[in-house]
Amino acid sequence: MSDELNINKKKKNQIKTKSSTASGRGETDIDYVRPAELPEQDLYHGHSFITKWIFCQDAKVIGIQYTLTAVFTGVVGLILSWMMRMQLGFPDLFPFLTAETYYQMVTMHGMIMVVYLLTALFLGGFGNYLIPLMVGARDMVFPYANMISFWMFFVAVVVLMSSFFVPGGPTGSGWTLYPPQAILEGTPGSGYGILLMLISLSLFVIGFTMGGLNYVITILQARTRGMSLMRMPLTIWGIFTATVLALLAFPALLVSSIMMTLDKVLGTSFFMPTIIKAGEALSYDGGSPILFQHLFWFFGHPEVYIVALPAFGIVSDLISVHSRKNIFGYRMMVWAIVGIGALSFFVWAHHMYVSGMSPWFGFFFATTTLIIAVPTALKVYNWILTLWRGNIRINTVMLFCLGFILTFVNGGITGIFLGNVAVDVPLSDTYFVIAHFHMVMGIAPLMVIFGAIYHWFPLVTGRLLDEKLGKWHFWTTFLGAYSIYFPMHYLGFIGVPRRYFEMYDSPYMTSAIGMNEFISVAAFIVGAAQFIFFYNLVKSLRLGKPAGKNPWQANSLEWLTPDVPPTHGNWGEKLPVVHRWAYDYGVPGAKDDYIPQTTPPSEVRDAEVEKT
Amino acid sequence: MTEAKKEQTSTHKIGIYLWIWGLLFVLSFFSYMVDWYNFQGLLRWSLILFFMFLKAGLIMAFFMHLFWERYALVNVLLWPMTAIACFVSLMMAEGKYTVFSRLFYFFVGGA
Amino acid sequence: MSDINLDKLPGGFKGMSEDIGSDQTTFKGVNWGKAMMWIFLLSDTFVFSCFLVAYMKVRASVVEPWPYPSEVFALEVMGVPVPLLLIAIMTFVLITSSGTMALAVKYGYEKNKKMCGWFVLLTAIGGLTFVGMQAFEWSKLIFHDGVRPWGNPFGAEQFGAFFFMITGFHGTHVSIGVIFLFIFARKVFRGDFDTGKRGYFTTMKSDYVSIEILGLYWHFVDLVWVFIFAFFYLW
Amino acid sequence: MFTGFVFLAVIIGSIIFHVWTPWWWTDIASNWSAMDDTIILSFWIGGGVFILVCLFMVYCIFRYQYKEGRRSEYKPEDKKLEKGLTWLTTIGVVALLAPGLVVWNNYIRVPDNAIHVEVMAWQWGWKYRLPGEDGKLGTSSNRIISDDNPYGLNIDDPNGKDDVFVESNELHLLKNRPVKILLRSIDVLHNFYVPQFRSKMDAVPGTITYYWFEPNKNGDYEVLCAEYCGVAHYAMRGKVVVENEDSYNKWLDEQETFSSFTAKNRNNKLKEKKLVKINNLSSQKNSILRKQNVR
Ligand code: HEA
Ligand code: HEA
Ligand code: CUA
Ligand SMILES: [Cu+2]
Repeated sequence: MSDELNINKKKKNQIKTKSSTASGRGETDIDYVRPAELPEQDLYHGHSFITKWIFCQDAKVIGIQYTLTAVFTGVVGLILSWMMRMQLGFPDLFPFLTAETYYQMVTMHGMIMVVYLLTALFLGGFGNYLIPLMVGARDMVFPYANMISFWMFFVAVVVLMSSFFVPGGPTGSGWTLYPPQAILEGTPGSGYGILLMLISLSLFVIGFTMGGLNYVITILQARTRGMSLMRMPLTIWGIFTATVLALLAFPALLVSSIMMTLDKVLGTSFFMPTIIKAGEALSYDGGSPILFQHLFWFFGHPEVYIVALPAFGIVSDLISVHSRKNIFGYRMMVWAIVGIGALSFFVWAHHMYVSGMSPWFGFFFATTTLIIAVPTALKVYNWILTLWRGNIRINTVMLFCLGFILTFVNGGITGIFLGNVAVDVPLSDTYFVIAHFHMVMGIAPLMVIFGAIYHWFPLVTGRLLDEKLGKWHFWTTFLGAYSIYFPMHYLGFIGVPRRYFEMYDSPYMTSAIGMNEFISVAAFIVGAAQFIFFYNLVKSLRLGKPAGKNPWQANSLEWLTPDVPPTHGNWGEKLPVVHRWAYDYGVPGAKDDYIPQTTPPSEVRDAEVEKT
Repeated sequence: MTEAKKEQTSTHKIGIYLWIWGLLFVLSFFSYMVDWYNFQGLLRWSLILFFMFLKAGLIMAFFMHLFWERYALVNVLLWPMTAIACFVSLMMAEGKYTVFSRLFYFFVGGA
Repeated sequence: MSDINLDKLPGGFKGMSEDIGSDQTTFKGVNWGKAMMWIFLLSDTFVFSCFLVAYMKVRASVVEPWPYPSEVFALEVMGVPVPLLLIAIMTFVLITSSGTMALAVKYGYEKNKKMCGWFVLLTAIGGLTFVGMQAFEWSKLIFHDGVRPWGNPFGAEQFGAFFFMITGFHGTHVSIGVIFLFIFARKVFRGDFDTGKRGYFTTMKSDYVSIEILGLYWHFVDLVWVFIFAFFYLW
Repeated sequence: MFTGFVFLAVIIGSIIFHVWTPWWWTDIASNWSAMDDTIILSFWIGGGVFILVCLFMVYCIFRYQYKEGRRSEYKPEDKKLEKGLTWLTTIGVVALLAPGLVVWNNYIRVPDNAIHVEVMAWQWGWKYRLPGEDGKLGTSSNRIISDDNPYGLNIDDPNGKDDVFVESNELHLLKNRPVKILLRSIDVLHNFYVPQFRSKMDAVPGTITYYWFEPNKNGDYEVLCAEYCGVAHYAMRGKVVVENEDSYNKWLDEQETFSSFTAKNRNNKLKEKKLVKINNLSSQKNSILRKQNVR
């Protein structure tokens, strides 16, 4: 991957021969990078405290702002899940947990975790921090819009949280917000709660669009010299594709929010057919509840990949760095990410097999859904093939990666169960689904987030996190979470429906009381274990081992800034020039077992790099 | 982004804009005529869609300069439309299915 | 902006694969702001598509009769109802403004301050006319015909709801466009784009590319109207 | 080392849990054993892949742990291996999908001899309507539901006259006779789900949805609502009794039909009040049907 990007390059096979004999070529030619197409970026340097830290236009600061806000919502979501588990494991023990509050907690838990924690953290947090650094830009291309983006998100979070304090409380309609139920009495929070939720989501979408345009354009149009798309770290590919998905999928959410708001406020009948409430017909007529479901899942399914793809990308990089081996089948990985992204727009109705939509759709959507398994499977294979014949450092980061692989494969395969339309019929809307998506979305990407934080914390703060605490954190989280969700599948087999406040006395459901208690206890432990992590963060911030430059001996650009942690503008005097992909680990003939992306071929003459 | 050297973005003769402009008027007029003459059925739909796509194509290609843009941009913009096409066609099927079951099981005033 | 000479790059699909394989920029010779506007419009296309898809789905599934748009939107001219007359005029106005915008962009390329400014201003006025006629149409529907979002005298309830929502959303786009057109007309006449004055909020330097970017947005608004016209008024 | 062992333990533990689990599906009481079979098939294929992938990972952890000075292999790509794996996965996917689609095809095609049963869901409970002698259900409308006409039936529809009302949450079904469940809701989404029958479908207000099954084991079964429908969703239970002909007929005889119901309520001036409106409506319906064909 160290060929020159000569503008006049002709045929592919020619390049191959050229680069494999790189050592034999003239100096100037080897290190050739073409001239800069872009002038230096204009940066806005803040001068006061406010412009430096609050309304800051530096993507790195914005990334941290996003991360902190998202983690705050995550903690709220975690506490809500604790309360849910209290009720499910030990009903009657907590009289303040009524059915109303329970459903409000389920809803807020789901929405917060999916949208306000994972989406914001991966794209807003990691995206902002890493994109400019990894592609070699000084900042995002529109720093001002980027700053607005965060504040929109912040307002969205404030609006969301404020719904806890309005009369009627937050909405309890389930995170899928299905009408008619979501806006009718009989559902908690059907007054202000649902409105605030819809407003908050709309704000989120608008704010995200501003950020998302930044991420996309920065990646497409502001890469540094030598940084071709096929040399970008997979992290960037994952975030990029996810952002594109978000830009195209969020519109459906925005539109359905607007329409539902109108149904609620103006009494239009988009989603509302004739409804009899308390013996009286409401004024609605002729609307289509299933339309909402289509719109929601046209957003919702891409959404789950929006949280999965960045995780795929990041974990690829982490695995590669910590097993000191190039990522296996980079090209295939890129195509798989893009392919999964594209396909995800054609599978949405697999959430609706038993929704009463046209039954013929089942064939189409089952087929498209299972097709997604193929590119996803390739990614899994390539992760483990990267470990194979590697030189694996079993540190906290790697542990989280391994935990990710195991839980993701497990959850993905249960996804295949559900995608196969006939199998979904008995399992849909049971705890099997809950188990599926917690495995694949609740744990797997969280594992990546934790791994990524252990990995990049030294970059952000200049200090390493404590390994010992990290290992404790990993083992409790991984084993605990696995023992929450693995048994949960079997609840679904029994037939326990999801969103049940209480199991009552159905014989086959009461047989699971013991399991529910066990799950709850495990959930408390896992939740508590996160405080080890928070303690670790706070402690290491001040007392952690100084990391120095590039503590992991990584290749990608973010570690190669002149200052660590990087300062505003990232690159000091001159933008870096990239000569190779980010995965030249263990290259035969090279002195070190890693060759940073900026190293020109002339400096590693004897390395037998292959073009990939 | 500052010192823009605009020389390479070749400008186009004014004639082409005027042509397209005129064509758009004519096409709009035609699609208006579809309604005026009250064509029905398949003919109506093919005409409406034909004029619609033609107009949209002209605006995108010439007014928005897509015709002169490089394929990288053009393809990035057009491929996502397949998702929309899929969505539209499936929703039409769904709408038909709904109306069928409504008429079959309900009587009007119901639904 | 760039040192590369676009004419020397291969075109077509070959050029595409080379652009995508190249470093620095994927869209060669495309300004950041312009690339952003394109991607934004792509996203906005999905917004409008979702509105229209929802409309089609609901319209295809209501059993109440759907009001007949060419009659609902007819105007009386000397006692004779002419179907869709106002809509036809609105369409022509919007296309006209699109044409003037195209010319404004052309003169923007040529850094012809005066012509560019005038055409931007003309476009703004065209847009304003459109919004005005839309306001007239709305008030006619509301006050004269008694159409409401939650019901109407002609048939299916959703008629009014979708009408107000979709044209309202489109009208909002037009109005935003008009505001920006006026702002940019002022900027052009003031010579911001010749001197590279820095923007108030973003502190970025002004450039004639902005006119092109604004043009993209304006043409998009016109484009959406083509679809609304076909699906809402002609169906 | 330690890491490898723990991961190994997790894999083995999962298998053991699966094999010895006391929590498993309820005994099936309908014809959908094919669904169970596809689940089992999915377990074999999916479980196999899970075990293989994870075991390979554990192997790598053991075999390639960090050693100072060792170099990892440098091999960016192996086209052949990747191609092979792609094909293998594709085969696996097809093996899962094909039977699934066949079962689904059966699921959406209702046999001709199925009894039609309308399940009417409301917040929060169930009611049922059976066709009378004629085997046909009359058309209905939620708009005209009232105390006089609890199912909102079309009085002019002759098919509806002999419809049987079951105004309780208990439904009786004949053993070994397919039933087509027609789901109707008067307010929000619900889902008529009996775990032992394996099948389910949402009830959607504003339309009628359906599914079918053939109960094949006598007994009492609990109906669960499997689509979130508001605060009392979890308490929205019902009961299905599957029984033989004799007891079924006995139960059927105890139920009221639409005409007997209206007769009982004659003094409620149902006829006069509603008939007018309904006549208007049905003529409208014809015109719409015509219009639909035209445009
Ligand atoms: C990160 C999030 C995420 C991810 C990645 C996935 C991945 C997948 N999901 Fe999941 N899903 C959710 C989040 C996610 N899901 C959520 C949140 C819900 C519920 C929403 C709600 O209702 O509230 C849900 C619900 C859900 C349903 C609806 C269930 C129902 O409500 O009835 C279905 C049905 O098709 C489904 C399918 C799939 C499939 C086929 C995949 C595939 O992409 C998985 C592919 C991966 C693999 C297959 C594993 C690796 C492959 C191999 C090791 C190769 C070998 C495999 C074979 C040969 C089979 N999911
Ligand atoms: C990413 C998404 C995510 C995550 C992480 C979780 C985490 C958890 N979830 Fe949840 N859950 C959902 C998404 C998620 N959930 C969704 C979408 C629903 C559906 C809602 C609906 O039906 O409408 C749902 C529903 C749901 C139910 C079903 C309720 C019902 O149907 O009645 C249950 C029941 O046990 C449950 C439990 C838990 C538990 C015990 C945890 C956790 O306690 C697991 C352990 C916790 C962790 C592993 C760490 C948590 C992370 C943080 C605190 C942030 C950390 C900070 C940094 C990253 C720096 N969840
Ligand atoms: Cu009815 Cu849930
Ligand atoms: Cu999905």
